[in-house]
Amino acid sequence: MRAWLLDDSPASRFQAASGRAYRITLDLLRNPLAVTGALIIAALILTAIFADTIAPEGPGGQFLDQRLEPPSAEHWFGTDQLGRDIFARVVHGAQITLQIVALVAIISAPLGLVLGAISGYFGGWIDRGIMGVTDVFLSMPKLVLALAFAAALGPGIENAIIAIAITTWPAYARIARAETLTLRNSEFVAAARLLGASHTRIITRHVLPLCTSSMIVRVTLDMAGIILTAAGLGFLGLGAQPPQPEWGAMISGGRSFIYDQWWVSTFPGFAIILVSLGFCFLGDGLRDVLDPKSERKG
Amino acid sequence: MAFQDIRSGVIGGTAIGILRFIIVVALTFLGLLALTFFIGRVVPIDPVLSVVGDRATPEQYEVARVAMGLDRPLIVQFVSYVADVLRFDLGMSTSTNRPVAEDLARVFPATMEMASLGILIGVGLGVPAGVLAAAWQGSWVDQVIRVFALLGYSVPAFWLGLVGLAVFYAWLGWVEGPGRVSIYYDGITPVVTGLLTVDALIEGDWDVFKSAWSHIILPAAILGVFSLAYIARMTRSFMLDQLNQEYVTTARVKGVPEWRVIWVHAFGAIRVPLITVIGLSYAGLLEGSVMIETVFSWPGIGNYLTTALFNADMNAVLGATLVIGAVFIIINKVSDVLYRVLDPRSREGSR
Amino acid sequence: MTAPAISLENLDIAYDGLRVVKGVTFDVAPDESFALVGESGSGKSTVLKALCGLAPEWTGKMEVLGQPGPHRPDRALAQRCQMVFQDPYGSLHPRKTVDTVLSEPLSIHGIGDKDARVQQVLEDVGLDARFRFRYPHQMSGGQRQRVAIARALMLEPEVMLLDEPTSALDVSVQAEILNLLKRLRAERGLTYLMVTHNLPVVSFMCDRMAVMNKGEIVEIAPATALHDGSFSDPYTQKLYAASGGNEDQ
Amino acid sequence: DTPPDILVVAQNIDDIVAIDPAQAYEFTSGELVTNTYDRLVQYDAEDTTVLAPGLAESWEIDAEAKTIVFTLRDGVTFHSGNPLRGEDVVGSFARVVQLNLTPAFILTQLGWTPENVEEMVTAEGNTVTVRYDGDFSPAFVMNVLAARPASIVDMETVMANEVDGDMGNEWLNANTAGTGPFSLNTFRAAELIRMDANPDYFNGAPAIDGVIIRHVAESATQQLLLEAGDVDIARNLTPDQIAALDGESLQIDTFPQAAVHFLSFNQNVESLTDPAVWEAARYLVDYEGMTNSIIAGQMEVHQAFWPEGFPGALTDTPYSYDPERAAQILEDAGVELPITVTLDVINSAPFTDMAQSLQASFAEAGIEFEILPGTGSQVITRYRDRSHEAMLLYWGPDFMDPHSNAKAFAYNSDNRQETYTATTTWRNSWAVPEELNEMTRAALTEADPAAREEMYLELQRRVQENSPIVIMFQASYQVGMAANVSGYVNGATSDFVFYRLVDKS
Amino acid sequence: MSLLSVENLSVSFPTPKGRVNVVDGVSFDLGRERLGIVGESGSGKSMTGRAILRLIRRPGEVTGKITFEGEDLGALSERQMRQMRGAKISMIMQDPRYSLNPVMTIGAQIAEALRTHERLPRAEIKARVREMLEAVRINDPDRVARMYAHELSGGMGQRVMIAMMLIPRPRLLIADEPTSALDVSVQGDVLALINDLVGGSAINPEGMGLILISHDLPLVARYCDRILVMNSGRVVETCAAKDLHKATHPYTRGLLAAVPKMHETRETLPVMERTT
Ligand SMILES: Nc1ncnc2c1ncn2[C@@H]1O[C@H](COP(=O)(O)OP(=O)(O)OP(=O)(O)O)[C@@H](O)[C@H]1O
Ligand SMILES: Nc1ncnc2c1ncn2[C@@H]1O[C@H](COP(=O)(O)OP(=O)(O)OP(=O)(O)O)[C@@H](O)[C@H]1O
Ligand SMILES: [Mg+2]
Ligand SMILES: [Mg+2]
Repeated sequence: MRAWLLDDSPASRFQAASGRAYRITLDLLRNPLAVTGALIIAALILTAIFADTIAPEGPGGQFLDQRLEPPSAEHWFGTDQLGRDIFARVVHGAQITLQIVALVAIISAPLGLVLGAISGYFGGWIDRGIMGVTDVFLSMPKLVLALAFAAALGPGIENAIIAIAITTWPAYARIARAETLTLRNSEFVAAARLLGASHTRIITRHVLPLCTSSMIVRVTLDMAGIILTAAGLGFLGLGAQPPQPEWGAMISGGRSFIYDQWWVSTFPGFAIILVSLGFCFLGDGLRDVLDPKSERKG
Repeated sequence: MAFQDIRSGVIGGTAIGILRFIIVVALTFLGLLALTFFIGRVVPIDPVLSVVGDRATPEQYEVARVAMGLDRPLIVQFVSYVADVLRFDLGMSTSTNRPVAEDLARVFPATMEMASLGILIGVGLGVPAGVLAAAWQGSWVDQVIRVFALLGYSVPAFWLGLVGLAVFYAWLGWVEGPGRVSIYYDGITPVVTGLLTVDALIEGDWDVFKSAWSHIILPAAILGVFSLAYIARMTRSFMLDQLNQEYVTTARVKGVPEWRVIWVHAFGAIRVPLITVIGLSYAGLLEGSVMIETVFSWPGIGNYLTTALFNADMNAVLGATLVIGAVFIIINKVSDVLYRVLDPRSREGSR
Repeated sequence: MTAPAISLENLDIAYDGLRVVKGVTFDVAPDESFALVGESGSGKSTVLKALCGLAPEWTGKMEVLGQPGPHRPDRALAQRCQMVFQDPYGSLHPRKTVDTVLSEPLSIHGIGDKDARVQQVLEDVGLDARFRFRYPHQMSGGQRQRVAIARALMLEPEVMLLDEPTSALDVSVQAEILNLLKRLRAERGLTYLMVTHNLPVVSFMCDRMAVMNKGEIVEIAPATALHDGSFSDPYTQKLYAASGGNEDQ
Repeated sequence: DTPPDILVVAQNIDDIVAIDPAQAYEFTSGELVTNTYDRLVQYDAEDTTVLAPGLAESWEIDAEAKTIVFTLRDGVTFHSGNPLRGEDVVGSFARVVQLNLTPAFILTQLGWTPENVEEMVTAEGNTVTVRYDGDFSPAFVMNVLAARPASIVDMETVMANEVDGDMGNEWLNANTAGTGPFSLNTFRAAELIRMDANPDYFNGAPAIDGVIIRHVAESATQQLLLEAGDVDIARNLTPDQIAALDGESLQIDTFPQAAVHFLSFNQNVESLTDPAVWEAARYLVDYEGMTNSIIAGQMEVHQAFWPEGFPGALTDTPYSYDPERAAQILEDAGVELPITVTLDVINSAPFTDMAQSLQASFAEAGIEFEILPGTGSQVITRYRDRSHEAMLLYWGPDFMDPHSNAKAFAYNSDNRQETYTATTTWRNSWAVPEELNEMTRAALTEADPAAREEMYLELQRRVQENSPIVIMFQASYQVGMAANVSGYVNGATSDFVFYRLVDKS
Repeated sequence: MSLLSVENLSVSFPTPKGRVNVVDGVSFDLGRERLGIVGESGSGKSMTGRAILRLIRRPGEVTGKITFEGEDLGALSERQMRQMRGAKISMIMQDPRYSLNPVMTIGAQIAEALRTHERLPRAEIKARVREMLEAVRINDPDRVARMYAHELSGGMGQRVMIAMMLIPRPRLLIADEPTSALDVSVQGDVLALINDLVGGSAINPEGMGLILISHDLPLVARYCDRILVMNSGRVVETCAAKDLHKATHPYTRGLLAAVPKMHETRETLPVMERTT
């Protein structure tokens, strides 16, 4: 199997692709930070899937007579101001976090990627136009911008995420554009043009695939900020609605307890830190591995 | 030495280049204006209500609405908005009852002071950390710096602020608490620059300076941690790029000591892109100060912006947004220009 | 004499308004192998690029296989005229297998029977089937250049523009590629316009040569002139001398 | 530490929009006006439940002629040094009516208009004659004249600072021109209020030299400041922070408040119009659970619209948490379940927590709330628009007369969308039965205090039993103070916060 | 005593398939002479040159013994090695565009090479830099000293490189493909210049040893005394330059035959058997 994967002369497309994936995985595994990151993300996904098994009591159950209890054998992370088990809420919050991560990744990265690639590839007034827009977007305070879009879309976590995605794409467009600029004049693009490939084809088949790795890296690195912006929107009433156990909202909700009932905001805080670290580590590791520079040579 | 003849480099040289630059900046500003204006209209908070309160009669409401010009067609409102902004008239803040421009002139220096100190801390620690991490790539130093930098990415700001206050103010007593200066000294220093520490020094008032310093250092340090994370990461990756370059080997072949290879050769080449990074994170700190300012009761633009947001004070929100945006654009463009002026590679060659 | 495969008359080419090729005039006959030599920056590659539409700012007269020259890459022309680039490392997409690279021209032009054609062309350029699913980084420079040539051959063009196809390669690999190119020309009756700065290569590969200096053609001579160095232009003579021309006779 | 003779207060003051008494309409600005201005008659620091002489020494009421004649106190001066004159009273009232800003309605209900106000209020020497138009109980009129917009300003100074005919409005929003125990030294919105003691205050100079109110938005930060001794009073601590305060050097004071907290249902929403739903709702609030936990010390159970501690308040609390009973009521009435509606709530403590508690308890009977937290202005925008469904909010009387709340909770004579009225009834689209409207009007005119009280009790009972408004709690206010602070007075509304008796020794 | 003696030098790098020797047991001696190292790409020429200067960094590993003027380079501390680099042994890199610091003036870079090894007054350093630039036949040394790398043409850049490497007067110069990035017409000039300077000149009266690394056989034959042919990390043949055409090893012969001639008459060029 290993030999099949590492074969220098694969016999099929499938073998070639899996070989590449395998090599990337191997490289990742050699990178302790990346492994840590991947484990954290895996844990997040598993927690989200098995939330009901891990914490069967659910995130909502209120027991006003058991409020603000410190961590104990019964309540590992203590209870919050409504007597809800913080552990259960953190566990169920994983689902929301995963939703945020997935939606932002699905919306903003492709949007930024495509616009950035178009901008960089065509240059000229198209470039100036798109980059003008990104300049404007980038120069707005993120929260205000997200607030406006969330407001326009209506309250709710999904809309908040869409709003965040709308505010994040310009940064990705910048990256994609910078990357495209270096690719635009490359000989393989010239070769493709000579073969009669259309601009669409060149952008989608030749340019975009090479921008994705830096995009993946950047998106993973941004995750922490995205989770926190989502929390900030929730705080302004446009994000997750109570009683959703959204981690950022939980921290905000526990702010006034921080000195006397530290566990209320600390555990969701740790959860955010852990997951962000996981994404950052993975992103860092991916950058080392996916960097086309390191792949181009033998 | 390396930059001895900076002055000889000219941006684009010609008047056309400068004109083009101005047009680009102006268009960006116009876009920013349009976006802020759009935001003001789309937010589901009635700006009139924030002026008249919830118990006003319909007549009072209508009078205020007309007074605020909200009865006119959108496009007319936008045009007059742009015209006003060009005259530095950002309208009246409905929550402070003062011209927004005046408010901003008051709160902006406070944020600038904190952000500037923050960026100094961020640069002072982040750049060496990044350089060291790159020089010792893969070693434990590198790992520690990377993990620390990543932590800086992931910790919620207000959480760090509250914990910082509890530890350094309440528990250890190393710093003074929230606010800009002790109430004893509030308002006694004449405003020259608006930066309290600087003003106190100009005035030669040590007590005020000490109090102000003791107040600013903690929030600035926390801001610094955030910029540090970004700056250290970027420095590291820039340095790694350079250290793999052939000219670094050349320097080693000459027998140049390792510290010189790193700090003079490799670092010399990344100074210019670093300026952009630092500029961007400086602008980022202006924006990122929102949460920190709330925690530290810092009378800055972040605080102003949140208060305005909560009070549906749209003029103030737009004004603050505009100022932050303008700073962003300016920093962006200035670092572009610096890039071109400072980097010998982008200057017109003699070839 | 039949109509020339490539005909240039008073061709000027500019980049952003800056003229880098000035008044170039020459013809390449069908089946001929024509060399363009000159020092770096003299505009050799630019001429090739203009011929396939990659340098849109040109004036003058330009004809490829009887068609007027393009101002942008042209699908119809692509089937008749192809180019091979100098750098085998940069001219292949780093994330695509040989198979993908070679099938792409077929998909673009809607040509079927991909499998057989890819196999055939790999054989033609002397790569065995093991290479079909490799990525560029799994191949040597010479092998990559073969893939690049194979890609150009996929559409079965009549004219090949070769931009220093061997300058990034070792002597031994260069020999293989030169042999390959020579063989292909013989088999398929191709017309070559080849840029190089290596005069011995011209001597091996080409029938005629044009010497460029600073954007202008200073001399057009038969390749046999290399045997005795009978050049009229001083620049050409200098070039000849610098290439060790007078020594190894 | 704080300076010895200055009181330092940590408080969230970012609600202030205006500090001109003719415009001030927020909590914190109310406090500012109270401490810097006086009214003819006022509830004073010594006893906030008794209407005491203010700038008027004495008065005579002629209920028949609808006239009250006030005799002004001698020797009172404004902060500027100008003596108090009858013209200042006339000018101050006229100013409010003519500017016609939000709080103006409090005075204009006396029948004053911009045109007639200078005839309704006249001055002669040191007497001021106040006439009113309408069937009002004189007690009501006196309460109106003790309200915030009836503060007396130094007309000479104010008019000297007039710009563009604004009657000094802009200037008064940055300065004060009153007779009160303190004068404003500095006001920086959302940053700082600094007041200096007025040594010539007619009721005796304050014991301290001044008050500094620092804006501190985070309650956790307020807690730290108080514990570190850097402020003397922290005004916005949460119950849990209060509970955790270290008793040695700190003290906690609790002050009952006039605001009532309620849950209301917009009658535009079909599923919320059934009286069975209203009734069931009354059994679905976990009154005890909440007051013992999330709002302990901040609210008391109170189920009528007029707050306890004021004449005429209904103190019965007939409802308690009983989900089975609620379910039964809904079932008997054949209400289609589940009912799913949004619940608007202001996104700050303790409201979001209360909303979540309501969400949990209402769910037991099949009423599902989807909570929509928002900033205060966001919530009010929707409320005013009547675009909310259920609403969790509170109401504080505009002035201390039961009519202020009766009008808000038991009166709605015109329920059309275009005739906006700032009452809880209109804003919940509740077309109040004509009978209740009648009763409200009658109570307003009743001259006999005992009979009037009885009428208000009846009104409260009706609303308590059958209305889409579930009144749940009455607010109380907890303040954390340094042990050496005494004499801080915090009455039932923000208009009754007094610093003049504070002593720090 | 020879200037440099290399014994059993190996350089290895880790690969997914285990450690691979890219230089494999290379031994040779060098006097004050011009030695050419030729071989195909990847045959380990550059690695040999870098190993001599101890420039191979992790994860690469070097074994074997290198003696320079009787001193064992492997035994030197990093500090002593730095004093050796530049001052005693120098190396010219392939491509001046990448090998010169892009943000330092030419003058500063040359001066640095000198200053690293000798404490001299400013004025004298300036004079030496000027003198050196003149020696590499740069017309306007003062102006060039103020220029940046990107402002130079390839030929000028390579001259600057030579000046920079020769200014501390080393005893051994390693030139790693010094001309492959240059135009044919310039190549000759640069090589002639190196040749002159090595042979002893005003700049370096004692002359020095030269290792010229290239893949261009005819060129090496023209400029060197002795030639070392490398293939896959091993030395396959050593011969005097003038005897190159008499080389016996099939690999060397193969390389020679593969080079096209100016008056080419062969229909195909002979190619070598290769394994991949
Ligand atoms: N895309 C471009 N934009 C602007 N100028 C260009 C561009 N490409 C080439 N040039 C300039 O045009 C001139 C001719 O370039 P060209 O690449 O044709 O030279 P060449 O003869 O092929 O040289 P070489 O042997 O180095 O490949 C050069 O001066 C070069 O700097
Ligand atoms: N860091 C490294 N890791 C692994 N292998 C390496 C590394 N650096 C070089 N090599 C390998 O070492 C071998 C010898 O490289 P070297 O640079 O000495 O070749 P060369 O003879 O100089 O070739 P060229 O003519 O192309 O410069 C090559 O196969 C190369 O792939
Ligand atoms: Mg070229
Ligand atoms: Mg090499």
